[in-house]
Amino acid sequence: MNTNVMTETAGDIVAENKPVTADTIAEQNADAYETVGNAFCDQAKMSMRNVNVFYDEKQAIYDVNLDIGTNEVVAMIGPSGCGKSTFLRCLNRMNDTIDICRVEGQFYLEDQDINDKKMDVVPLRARVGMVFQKPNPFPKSIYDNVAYGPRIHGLADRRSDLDEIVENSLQKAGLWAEVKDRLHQPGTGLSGGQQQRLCIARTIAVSPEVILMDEPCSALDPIATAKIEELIDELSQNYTIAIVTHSMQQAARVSHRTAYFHLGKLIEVNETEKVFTNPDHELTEAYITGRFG
Amino acid sequence: MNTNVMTETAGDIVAENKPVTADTIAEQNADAYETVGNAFCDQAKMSMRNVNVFYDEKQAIYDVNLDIGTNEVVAMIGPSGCGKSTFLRCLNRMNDTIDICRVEGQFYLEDQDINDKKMDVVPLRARVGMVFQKPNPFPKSIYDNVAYGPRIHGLADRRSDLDEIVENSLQKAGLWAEVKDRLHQPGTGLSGGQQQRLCIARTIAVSPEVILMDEPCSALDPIATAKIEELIDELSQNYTIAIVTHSMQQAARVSHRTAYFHLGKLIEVNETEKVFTNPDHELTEAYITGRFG
Amino acid sequence: MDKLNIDRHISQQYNSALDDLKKEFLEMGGVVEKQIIDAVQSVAEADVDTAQKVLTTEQDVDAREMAIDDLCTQIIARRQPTASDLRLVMSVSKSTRDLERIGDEASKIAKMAIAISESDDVPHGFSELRNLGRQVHDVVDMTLTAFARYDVDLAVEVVSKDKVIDREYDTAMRELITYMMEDPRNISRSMNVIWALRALERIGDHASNISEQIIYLVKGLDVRHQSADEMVQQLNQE
Amino acid sequence: MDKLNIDRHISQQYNSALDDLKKEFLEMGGVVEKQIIDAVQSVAEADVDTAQKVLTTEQDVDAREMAIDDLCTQIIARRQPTASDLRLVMSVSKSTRDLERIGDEASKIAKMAIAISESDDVPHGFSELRNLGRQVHDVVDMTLTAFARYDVDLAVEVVSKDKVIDREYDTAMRELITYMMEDPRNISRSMNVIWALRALERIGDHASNISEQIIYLVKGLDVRHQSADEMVQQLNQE
Amino acid sequence: MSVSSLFVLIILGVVAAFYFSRTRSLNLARGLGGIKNLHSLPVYYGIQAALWCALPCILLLCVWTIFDDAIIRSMVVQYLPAEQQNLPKAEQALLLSSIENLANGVNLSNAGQFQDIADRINSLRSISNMALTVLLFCAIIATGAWGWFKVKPQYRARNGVERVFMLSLLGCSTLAIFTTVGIVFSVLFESIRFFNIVPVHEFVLGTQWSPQLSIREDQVGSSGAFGAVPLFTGTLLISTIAMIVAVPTGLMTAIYLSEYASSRVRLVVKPLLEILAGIPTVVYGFFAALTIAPMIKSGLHGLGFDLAFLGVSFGPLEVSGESALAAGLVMGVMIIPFVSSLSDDVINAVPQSLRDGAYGLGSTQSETMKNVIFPAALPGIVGAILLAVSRAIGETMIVVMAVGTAARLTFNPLESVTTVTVQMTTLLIGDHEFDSAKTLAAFALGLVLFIITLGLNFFALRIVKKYREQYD
Amino acid sequence: MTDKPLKTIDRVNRTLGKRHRAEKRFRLYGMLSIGFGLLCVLFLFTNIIGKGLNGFTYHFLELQVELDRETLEITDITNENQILAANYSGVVKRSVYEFFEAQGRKNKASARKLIATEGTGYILQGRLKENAEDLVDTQTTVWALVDDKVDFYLKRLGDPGEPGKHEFNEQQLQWIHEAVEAGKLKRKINWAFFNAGDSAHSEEAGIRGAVMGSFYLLLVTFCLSFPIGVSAAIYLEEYAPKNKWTDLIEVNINNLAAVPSIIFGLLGLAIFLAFFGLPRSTPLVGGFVLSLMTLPTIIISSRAAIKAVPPSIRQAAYGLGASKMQVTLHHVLPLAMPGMLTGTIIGLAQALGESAPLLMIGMAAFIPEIPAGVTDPATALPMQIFQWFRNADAGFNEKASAAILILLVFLIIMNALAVWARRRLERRW
Ligand SMILES: Nc1ncnc2c1ncn2[C@@H]1O[C@H](COP(=O)(O)OP(=O)(O)OP(=O)(O)O)[C@@H](O)[C@H]1O
Ligand SMILES: Nc1ncnc2c1ncn2[C@@H]1O[C@H](COP(=O)(O)OP(=O)(O)OP(=O)(O)O)[C@@H](O)[C@H]1O
Ligand SMILES: [Mg+2]
Ligand SMILES: [Mg+2]
Ligand SMILES: O=P([O-])([O-])[O-]
Repeated sequence: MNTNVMTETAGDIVAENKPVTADTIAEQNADAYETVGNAFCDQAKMSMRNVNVFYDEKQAIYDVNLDIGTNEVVAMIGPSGCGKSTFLRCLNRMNDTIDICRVEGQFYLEDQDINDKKMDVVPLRARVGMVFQKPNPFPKSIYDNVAYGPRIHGLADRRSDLDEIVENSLQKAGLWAEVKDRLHQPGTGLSGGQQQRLCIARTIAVSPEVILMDEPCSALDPIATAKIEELIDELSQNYTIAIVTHSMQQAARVSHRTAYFHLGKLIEVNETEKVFTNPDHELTEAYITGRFG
Repeated sequence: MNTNVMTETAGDIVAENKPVTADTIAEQNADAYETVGNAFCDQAKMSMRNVNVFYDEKQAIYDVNLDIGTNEVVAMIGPSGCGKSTFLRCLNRMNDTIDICRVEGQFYLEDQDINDKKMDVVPLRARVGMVFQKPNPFPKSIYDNVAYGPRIHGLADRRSDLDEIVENSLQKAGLWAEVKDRLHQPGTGLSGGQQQRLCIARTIAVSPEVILMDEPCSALDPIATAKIEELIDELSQNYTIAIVTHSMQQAARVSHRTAYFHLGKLIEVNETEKVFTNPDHELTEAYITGRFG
Repeated sequence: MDKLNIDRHISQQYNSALDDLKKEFLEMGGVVEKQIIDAVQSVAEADVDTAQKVLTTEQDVDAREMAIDDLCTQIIARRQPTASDLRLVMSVSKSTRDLERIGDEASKIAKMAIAISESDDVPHGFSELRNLGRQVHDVVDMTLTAFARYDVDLAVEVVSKDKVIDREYDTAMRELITYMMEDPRNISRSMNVIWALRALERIGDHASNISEQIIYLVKGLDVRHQSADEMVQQLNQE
Repeated sequence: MDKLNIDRHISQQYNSALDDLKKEFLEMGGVVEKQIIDAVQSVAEADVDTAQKVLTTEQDVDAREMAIDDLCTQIIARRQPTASDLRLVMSVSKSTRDLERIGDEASKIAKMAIAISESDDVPHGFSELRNLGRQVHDVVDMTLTAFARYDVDLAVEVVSKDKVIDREYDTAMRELITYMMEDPRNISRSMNVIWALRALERIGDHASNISEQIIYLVKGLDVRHQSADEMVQQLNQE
Repeated sequence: MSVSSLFVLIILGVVAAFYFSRTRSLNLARGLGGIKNLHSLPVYYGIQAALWCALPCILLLCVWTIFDDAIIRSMVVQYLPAEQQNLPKAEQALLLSSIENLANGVNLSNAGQFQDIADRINSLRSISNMALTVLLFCAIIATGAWGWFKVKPQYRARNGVERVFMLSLLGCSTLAIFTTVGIVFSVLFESIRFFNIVPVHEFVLGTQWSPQLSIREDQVGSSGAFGAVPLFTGTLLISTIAMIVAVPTGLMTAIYLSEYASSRVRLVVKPLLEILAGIPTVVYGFFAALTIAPMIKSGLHGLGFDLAFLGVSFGPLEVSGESALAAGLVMGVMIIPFVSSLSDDVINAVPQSLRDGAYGLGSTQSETMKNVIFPAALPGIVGAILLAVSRAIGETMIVVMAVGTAARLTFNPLESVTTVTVQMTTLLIGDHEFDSAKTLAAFALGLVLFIITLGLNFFALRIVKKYREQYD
Repeated sequence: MTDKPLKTIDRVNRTLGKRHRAEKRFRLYGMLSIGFGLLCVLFLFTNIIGKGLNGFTYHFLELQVELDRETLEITDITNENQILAANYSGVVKRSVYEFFEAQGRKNKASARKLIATEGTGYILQGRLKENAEDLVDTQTTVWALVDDKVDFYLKRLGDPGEPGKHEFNEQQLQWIHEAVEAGKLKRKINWAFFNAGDSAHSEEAGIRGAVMGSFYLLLVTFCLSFPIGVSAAIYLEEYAPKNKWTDLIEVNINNLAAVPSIIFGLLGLAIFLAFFGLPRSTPLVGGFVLSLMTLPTIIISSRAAIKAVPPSIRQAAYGLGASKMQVTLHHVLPLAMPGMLTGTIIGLAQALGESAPLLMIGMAAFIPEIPAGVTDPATALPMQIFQWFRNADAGFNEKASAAILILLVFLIIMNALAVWARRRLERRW
């Protein structure tokens, strides 16, 4: 329902005076379209080409092409239900866990097509880690939370190696100082913001190359959010990050490039400064200035 | 834990170079303090005096004094756990449902002290309605959701009166156009934003004088949020509104006055413009500019 | 037609805040424009009353400037504007300063008018002054129209017209200097005319500045410190 | 000590963005200050090279102005600043225009220096020029210091000093006009000195504007269009 | 070796395979610079090898032990004297088992003359055992070694282990289907045979139930009436009484506990009531028969007497010692916690936000309950009640103990009735001919009962689903 | 609207009294219901305990018994067969006659009837089996079991109507009361009840066989149903694709949970006994049947427990690159374990009290031996209760009550176990 309303206004903006009906929208959807701005990179860490995603019969993503550069933070924004999460979850095959979800297209992580059916998702997910909307520490100690990934992937042969990995990861997640005296207390006893940083530490512990984040701050208060954003900024020194967020302000704050999705289409990708001061596409403009609906 | 961190920095800001320890904070807490700015109104709809709230032994609100003017929107902001919700829930005695909660102080709704033990909460809550964080429509039809309040309170003598109340309330909540053709479909089938507007319509239907809102947009996406904010603005023509929000931007957008809570104390109340351009208290400034933690 | 869709926000309050901002700005523009007309007229007709009126209006203009700036700050604090909204706020915040300066310059002219009126005879350069005054007023008018309509072409035209004004100012200046050299007794009076001319020239510059802001507002391009040709070129590239 | 706690945000990026903004602004101030010194020197010593240098620097200043404005817009778009942060951004955004104008005026002086240097003899009013130049430079320097330190008292002092400069300018002007009337052949050369003096006076005004912004930044009070006394009074009220 | 020691042998082999393969993978890892360079963690290589070893060996052991007796049997048949070889199959089997008993050292049926064959069986058995032992030994070593050799850095051990894991889980989950199939098959054939003797319509519509005790097969059907209607009315009567007791009490209890009672009260009362659900039905039956039924009897006698005394023209009420009322009441009490616990869960599952919503509008607690929570919880409650009903219908022991076997077509709760389950037990208990109509009738009753409860549960699930679709 | 429109709050106040009264009524109904439920519990328990405690005690008569060879008919003390077959009732009878100083056939018969001579004989037999050499030809004291009628009578002495009194003649009554007054006839705990198997005589019947039977039953049931149930639950929750097949399984399980237990008895009868030919009355078959019966309970509760594991935990593990099996074994299972265990224990408790299906597979047979393994014929506690209940002998009814107490103790222990397991495993993070 909401979507309908949005579509209407979106239509309004595109073809200003012409009243837009459901039909024309459907037409639009069927049409090929072109992403404006600058969806490609020279030094792409991940490249997605001609991505189409279906839930059963329903298409959720239409022909998306996007590169994510090395050590870049790409934010994905767009109205609710536009397919941001779906797209993000393609990047480490988390959509495999949804039976009815069918993913088409090429996803290159460096040179490897990860959407290959023969691809083993276990090592893939060790390379492309994910942080979720709600902080979800395992009901184990802080130490075990961080050590879990290295353990299942056999990253540490000795206990001391593991200790080191844990410490390093917590350091990088900016949590070490706060938890070093209580590593063996439960991770669920931390505050929301700390839990989310713990989840990030857990992800870092398997040394991923790319970190995906699906609305990582939506369950947090402003202060915890600010800390996570700060952390994302620090992480972007070493990791490639793709972040989905509902908060345009957050996208503006943390990302280098911003991708705007609309009804499953990638409408615009541009440098964040550009998107938030002078976007190329009317839909992007309408969304970020609050003119939808 | 988070609170500790915040407290530290907050302390820093108050007494700039002096290192602040937990002790001095505790001292501060014990001290009497004064709310800066402008906590009182000429035309107060509700007046709270010397409010102290305890959860068992733990004090959650310290000696708060505040007026809410007629047809005014007062926003309450502050770090997580500072007692915003607790305070708000005192205003229609929703804290009665929590066994361990003990509320002291005077709460005047016009001339009546609503914290009186003899006060009947049923008519009180008809006068002071509440909208919650997560949209919580009853599992009934849209019509029945809105008609529920009028029915239990016997506000409509005839079916046609009820119809009128329902239509009016939905109109005022800006939902009529979207639902008028499906009044008898379940309210739970609406989108999140529509559900929240339905909840507002449900509250309006009993013609309350004051509407309390506890983070009414935190479960919604930006577009739905914008609509609710717009609605709050329209409602403020006829209703007195107190809104708790985590989003400083939201407080800035919707409210006439903003109250800043910190560790159970009401630090500052001021015109919203003033709070967001030139607050009087350092803590307020630190919070709204993101300098905590 | 409102290309920037200022009235299309979900929030009516936001719409009306931006709308107010624009209206206030244009109103201030109107006041300032009137000041120019009055000032030029007061000089031309040695009309002390009109000049006095211009001087009193000055305070109104100052107050308006402060009000608009306050409005801009509030919109930024309360609405976190982005993209075109942000550009609108920023360019209004910049342009309001120009309008205020235009008002100042008009006051200066009015002051000259009072000074000149104290002597009896008509100094040289009055015709140039009147001529330039008309042109400058045109330019300011065009600027305000361009702003009201978000009309980039008109804004570019303002910038090129300002060059013409500058040239005319130079000519007038040279003539006046020649005249002063011819008749040194008149120097002090001529100086007044010079200051008035100078003020008119500055008004043209300010109008040009505002036009640059209009281009920024509509196109998102910062075209300051460029010639009109460069500007047109850059706009065409888009 | 940084009263505004610009470096206390949770976000390091935000800290550094605001810090950059301030640094860029002060740097630009430094460049402009140098321009003033050079310009005054070039006039005093008829030093064409220095004057030329001032003119070339002009482009740098323009670029800096645009860069700072861009930074302001970006901070607003990305960080949604409030309270002191917002005031910082807004006042920098306003003041950068003043700095740029100061640069412009300096260039004007430099142009005069070139024009004057083409004739051989030293026109009247040089000493006044040099004197005023020194004072104006002092004022600009004070302004930048006040900004760097968020020093309201210093800013108020700037405003009152500007009144002194205005008086001195008036005196110098009257003298020059007298001189022109005495020796009409020199009018055209004297006019150059007049423009230079005028430019110095404007620089003082701009410095005063910046100081007003500093007061706004630190205290949140809009003290524009007020006399220094009124200002002090209002500040004391707080 | 005995089967159990062979089994121990296999386990030892499996453990060894696990250990050595894991060690091998660890050694490989050391060579490659860390475990992370192996495809799977060492433990998976171990498990993979262990599975490789365990599955074939256990299969071998099972197949061998299942078939060796049959094979030996077929081998010894040829040593029987000619006349025994020509015996009918059944008699031959009997003979063979007595010979086997002889071989086991038990001479029950004087099969002494076949001592040599028994010896032969014993020797064949020891040969078979030897062979099995040797074979298994080889198999353990071979499969273990095979598993060990398969340990390579790139070998996808984890994937293999996970496949086996998944398949075994799948196997377990299909057991439910086999059970249902088993139930249907176990009652269906017997029922068909019964319906061959007693026509279906007679069974379903007949109002006389008096299964004749029949000893011999040729008597079947000659007498006795198999009209099941009284059984079903009896069942219905008792279940109705039970539900009348249980549903209101259970529901109100659940409501009070979840909405009104303080947490301390709930902490005490809930487990106390749940005790009622945990008590075995024999206990209830005992209670019903020895306490409640006499109480009702004396109580109502007294009542009847009193009424007569007051001049009302009632005779003393005729109360049977085994009344449907006693069983129904006790069954109702038994079912109370069934209804209350399930409803309590459902009511508690209604999100607090709905309550807050209602209170926020100024509802009283009972209004909140009646108008908001109850409708929201209704599907769950209906489900709970239907489950309780099917429990009541299927309940056996209470009725067996407290209600007679007199099949009476009545709705008077003070009379003795009988139920389907009671009849099933009485028909089957004791050692009757497996083929008599009486026994078969029990299966037919079982089939009908199964169909009824199936229908009821299907209905319950449908209701729950339908409402859930509407409200979730 | 009426001529004078009412303010909202006035309208609210108009009906307020009525609403508050309705509230009070509603609350009252709730309290009544709970009261009724608690009353039932109280009644049931006092009743059962009151009746059951009697079953644990019995009346014994202190007898001096002369164990002479002749009466015992033992010639060779070292011959075990002779000791086993000795005439113990003879010596007991003689002692009884002596004790009551009974003379004459009629009196002797009356005296004899007061004592369970055979039962007492078994006690003597037990003693001699251990140490024949020292005891033979000596006098020994034995607490002889009285006849169950005597026990019945004595236990109900105070009751109105003096139940059981009519069984005795004057002489017998006199003897009994004399013995009681002399402190020779005493009520003592009947240890035999705990140690013996079933018997045709109520005074000798014990619960041991049924307890062991139930134990083996539960063992088999647990070993089968727990792993299978948990596996099935894991498959259905974690692995199963949503298709017709899994829908079928699901519907099946839900249905099986509500199929009357007696039908499972039919299944056992037809499949395990008739088709597979497994031995009747054994805990093995009983365990099979009860496993099938408890499986749905276990599967459903395990599934609920698995469902209660927040999906976010799974997502987190998947996101780190854990495989499905790792996610299941490392995260889901440990978190669901308390729920699964409680479900299992509750299911087992049900199985423990279950009787109808066992009836069908012949576990109601009279089995005096104590089972030594899962393939020995056995009975189970509820079956024993049922049988004793059906026995017309009043002594057996008392035993049934006692057995019920034992069963309840078992159940309470198991439920406590469930609570304990839950507390123990459920880590409150
Ligand atoms: N598991 C699913 N089954 C069916 N449809 C789905 C599923 N998940 C998402 N969709 C549909 O796919 C579309 C895109 O969903 P997605 O979750 O990617 O949106 P989103 O942009 O992340 O929205 P949000 O901001 O609300 O998280 C939506 O229309 C949604 O209804
Ligand atoms: N039911 C409760 N029992 C005990 N303590 C409570 C309870 N509810 C709140 N508190 C405590 O009271 C304090 C204030 O809580 P409150 O919920 O009012 O904070 P808040 O400002 O609304 O925070 P948030 O922004 O996270 O909603 C907190 O320290 C909290 O721990
Ligand atoms: Mg999403
Ligand atoms: Mg809260
Ligand atoms: O204020 P200015 O006219 O000098 O720009």
